[in-house]
Amino acid sequence: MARNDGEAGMTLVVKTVTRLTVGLIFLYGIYIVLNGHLSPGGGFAGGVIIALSFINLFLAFGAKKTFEIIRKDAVTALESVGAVLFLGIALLGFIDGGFFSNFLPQGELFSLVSGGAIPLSNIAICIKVGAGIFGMFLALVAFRGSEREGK
Amino acid sequence: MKSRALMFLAAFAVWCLLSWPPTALQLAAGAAASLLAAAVMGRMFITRHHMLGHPMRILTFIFHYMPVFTWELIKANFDVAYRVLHPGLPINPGIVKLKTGLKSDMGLTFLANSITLTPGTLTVDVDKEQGILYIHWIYVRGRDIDSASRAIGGRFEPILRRIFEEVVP
Amino acid sequence: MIHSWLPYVLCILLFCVGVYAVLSKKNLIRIILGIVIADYAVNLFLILLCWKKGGEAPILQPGAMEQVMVDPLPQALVLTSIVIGLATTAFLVAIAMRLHERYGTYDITRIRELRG
Amino acid sequence: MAGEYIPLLVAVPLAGAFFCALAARKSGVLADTIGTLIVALVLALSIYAVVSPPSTHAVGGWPAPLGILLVMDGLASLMLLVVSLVAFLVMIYSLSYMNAYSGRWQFHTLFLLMLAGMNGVVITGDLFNLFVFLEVASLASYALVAFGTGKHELEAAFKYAVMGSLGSLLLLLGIAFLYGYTGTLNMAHMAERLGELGVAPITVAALVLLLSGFALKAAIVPFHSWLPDAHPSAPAPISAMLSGVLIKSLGVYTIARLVFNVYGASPDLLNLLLVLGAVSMGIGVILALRQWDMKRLLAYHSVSQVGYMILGFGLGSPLGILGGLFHLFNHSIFKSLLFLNSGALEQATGTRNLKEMGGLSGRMPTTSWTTLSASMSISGVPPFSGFWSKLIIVMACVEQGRWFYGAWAILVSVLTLASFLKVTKFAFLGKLGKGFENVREVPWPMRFGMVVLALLCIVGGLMLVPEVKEMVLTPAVRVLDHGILTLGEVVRL
Repeated sequence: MARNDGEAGMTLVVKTVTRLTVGLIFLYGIYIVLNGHLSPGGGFAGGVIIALSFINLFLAFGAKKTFEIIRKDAVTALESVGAVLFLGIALLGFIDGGFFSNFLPQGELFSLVSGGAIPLSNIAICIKVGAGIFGMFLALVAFRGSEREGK
Repeated sequence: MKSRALMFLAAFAVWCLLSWPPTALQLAAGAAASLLAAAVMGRMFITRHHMLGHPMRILTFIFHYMPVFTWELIKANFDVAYRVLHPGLPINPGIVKLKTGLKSDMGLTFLANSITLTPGTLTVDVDKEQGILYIHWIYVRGRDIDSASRAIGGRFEPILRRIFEEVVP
Repeated sequence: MIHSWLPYVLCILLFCVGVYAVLSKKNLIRIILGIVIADYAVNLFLILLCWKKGGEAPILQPGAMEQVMVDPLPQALVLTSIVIGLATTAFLVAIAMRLHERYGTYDITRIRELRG
Repeated sequence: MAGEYIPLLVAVPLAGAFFCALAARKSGVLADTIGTLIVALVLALSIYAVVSPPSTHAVGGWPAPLGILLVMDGLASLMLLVVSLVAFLVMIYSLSYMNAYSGRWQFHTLFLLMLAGMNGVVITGDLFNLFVFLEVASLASYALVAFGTGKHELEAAFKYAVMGSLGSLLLLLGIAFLYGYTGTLNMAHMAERLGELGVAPITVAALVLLLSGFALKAAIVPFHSWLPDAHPSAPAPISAMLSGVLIKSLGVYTIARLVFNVYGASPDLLNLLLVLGAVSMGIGVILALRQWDMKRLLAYHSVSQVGYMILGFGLGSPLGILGGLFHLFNHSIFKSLLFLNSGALEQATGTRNLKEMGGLSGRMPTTSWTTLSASMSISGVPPFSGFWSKLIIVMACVEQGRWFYGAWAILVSVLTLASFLKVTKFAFLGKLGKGFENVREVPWPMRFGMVVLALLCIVGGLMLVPEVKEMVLTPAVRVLDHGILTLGEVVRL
């Protein structure tokens, strides 16, 4: 139920709970990404969680407050940055034999810094996916908004 | 700024719980991640941080509110289970208004969520200006707003007032 | 044994339900839902493929290296296919919304202008 | 390994796409520059691929059945040449054509993504990887069909996207069947395992699923209904890419790979292809005859001409495969040229309806003679390129004693000629249409693309000169004619 008490967003309860939890959701996304090579999860899952934290913010507080935190063109730019980073990591593999070769030292199993280039790829994927999904949400929602104004 | 610092502490604590037992690397990564989370999302984590400076309020929350809430939860569970299992299905659902004296966002949210979490009652909407909660009740006992307020929120409200309100009447 | 085949057959049945919805429904949103159902049927099928008796989730844990694991490859495939499905669904929804804006309806029989 | 350049064929257009999205938001000129440079680079890489010996590249250093193997054999390099040649000329054409649309960087991003997807489909040796690239190319093409965001574009894009996703799901299910049966995704390894394990109901089911999926992508007749809506609705350069190369690299190429290199060409399978091809040829051309919308007419001809390729493959003999592949090459050239011509006509006159045009040959001489050469080529008039490929297909039919199919191919060719005589007569000859007194020839980038393609149509027959044929066509024919490729053979390339 979206009631407008003079300001955008949802009711008080949703806003207060969002305020308390959204940062922790964001943090959990980062956790999933950074531990992606050790436990279930990874760049995609973490990116989705991070995108969901922003979507949560958007739904609870409306567009204006969300864009104070992250601008709309920054979202689309970040998506491309993530893709370019990922591709760059793949191409850097050429210094060690070929496309997507793991060019960094593998490290010790079950340590946070291990797996060579895989955590880096995870971070790149996370940026790409997070920005992509939030951008997709914005595209769909912003379109609905323009439709309503048009009528 | 204080809100961001608190966010950082909370985030770091959560990180430590997630990666238990923490290694040095995990802690370093956690600090970086918490910083990022605090920088991005920390601005509105807590609006009235001076409230955390009163240890009585926190103690009241843990040692008074939590037991009361747990007891109400158990009672309401049995009540709803009885209504469901009873062959006559003694329900009388309806939406009632609840008048509250709470003014702060946190207080209202905790009241609304406490009411929602106890089975049988569900907060539908909150009107902050007039201090009114709209509640769906499985067995509406009376049409009178004061009795409804007492029956549903009576146990929580005084405690929450002592925890969250700036000036305790 | 007939019952070990049952999950696979049900999966194919679910796929057929999705395809049926795509081919017979007249509402754009229902067509999209049909595609989603078929998509998830295929994903489910891939996940069923990697099942192994007594297999555990293919995650290396410190200390428990020697265990029977299910085949991890289809899980990676499913993740990819979910991403693709997500992109397709988002695209279809966006197009459906724009069509609704132009025509004021989700009914495909009233949208059809291209013929012949 | 010699094949270190292979992944670049995918990586370069992908990087270009994201750089376009990142850097060229504000400036259309920058987007144009990046797009053109990237496509030129891809063209150079694919020419390098044609002249250098076949090779493979194991992604990430993982050896073949475990990791993804990129395979650059004769067939892949031929397809790459076709794709990037057409893409380059279309890109130059679009530099001025796309001025009518807003969102330059979006166009270039999607175009390069589609190119990356098509290149990926062609070079990968892994069945699931093929599916992923196929989806990349398909999704980009759905979005490109909807690029104009008009009523018809959106409707066509929806139809196309629904049919395309359905095709992809069939493919994925087929791939899952095959993976469950053989336990591998590498196509060469899969062919080996299929040979060892023999035919089972599940392989037949997988074949049916995969064939219908690829046939949906290639718009072979029972699955063709989306194409005449989707291809005309896109902007003209995109129609040229879709009809010219997309349906071939996603549909025809994959069918050929599947039938010849994975399953091995059994007589039943080849007969099925023959029937599918013949039916596509016939129905496509008959539906094209009654069209007055120029782009729809061309789209139906795509259905018909894809039938020729499938017919050539279905003959299964080296000559038939040569004919099919050569026709694939020629069709990419003349069909994209025809779509570019229709775009030029549409931009100059504002209509696609042939009845409203007329007498434009004086006004638009370049468009007129390029259209004529492409029409002659598609109808199989000597000495244009289409004649030679059709001749080879008919000869292959005769060689095998399949007189009916040979005669059918000639008949369809005559009907095609009739249909294109209609185009020439109504669009270019006769009295000048009303309101076209001020029509002028299109700008030079558009003319450049059309003229180069027209020259390729005219001299296309030179592909059959032994030296060129040995370089380009023969290795591709050898790959398909070889039958099942085992993993050892692929790795040893």
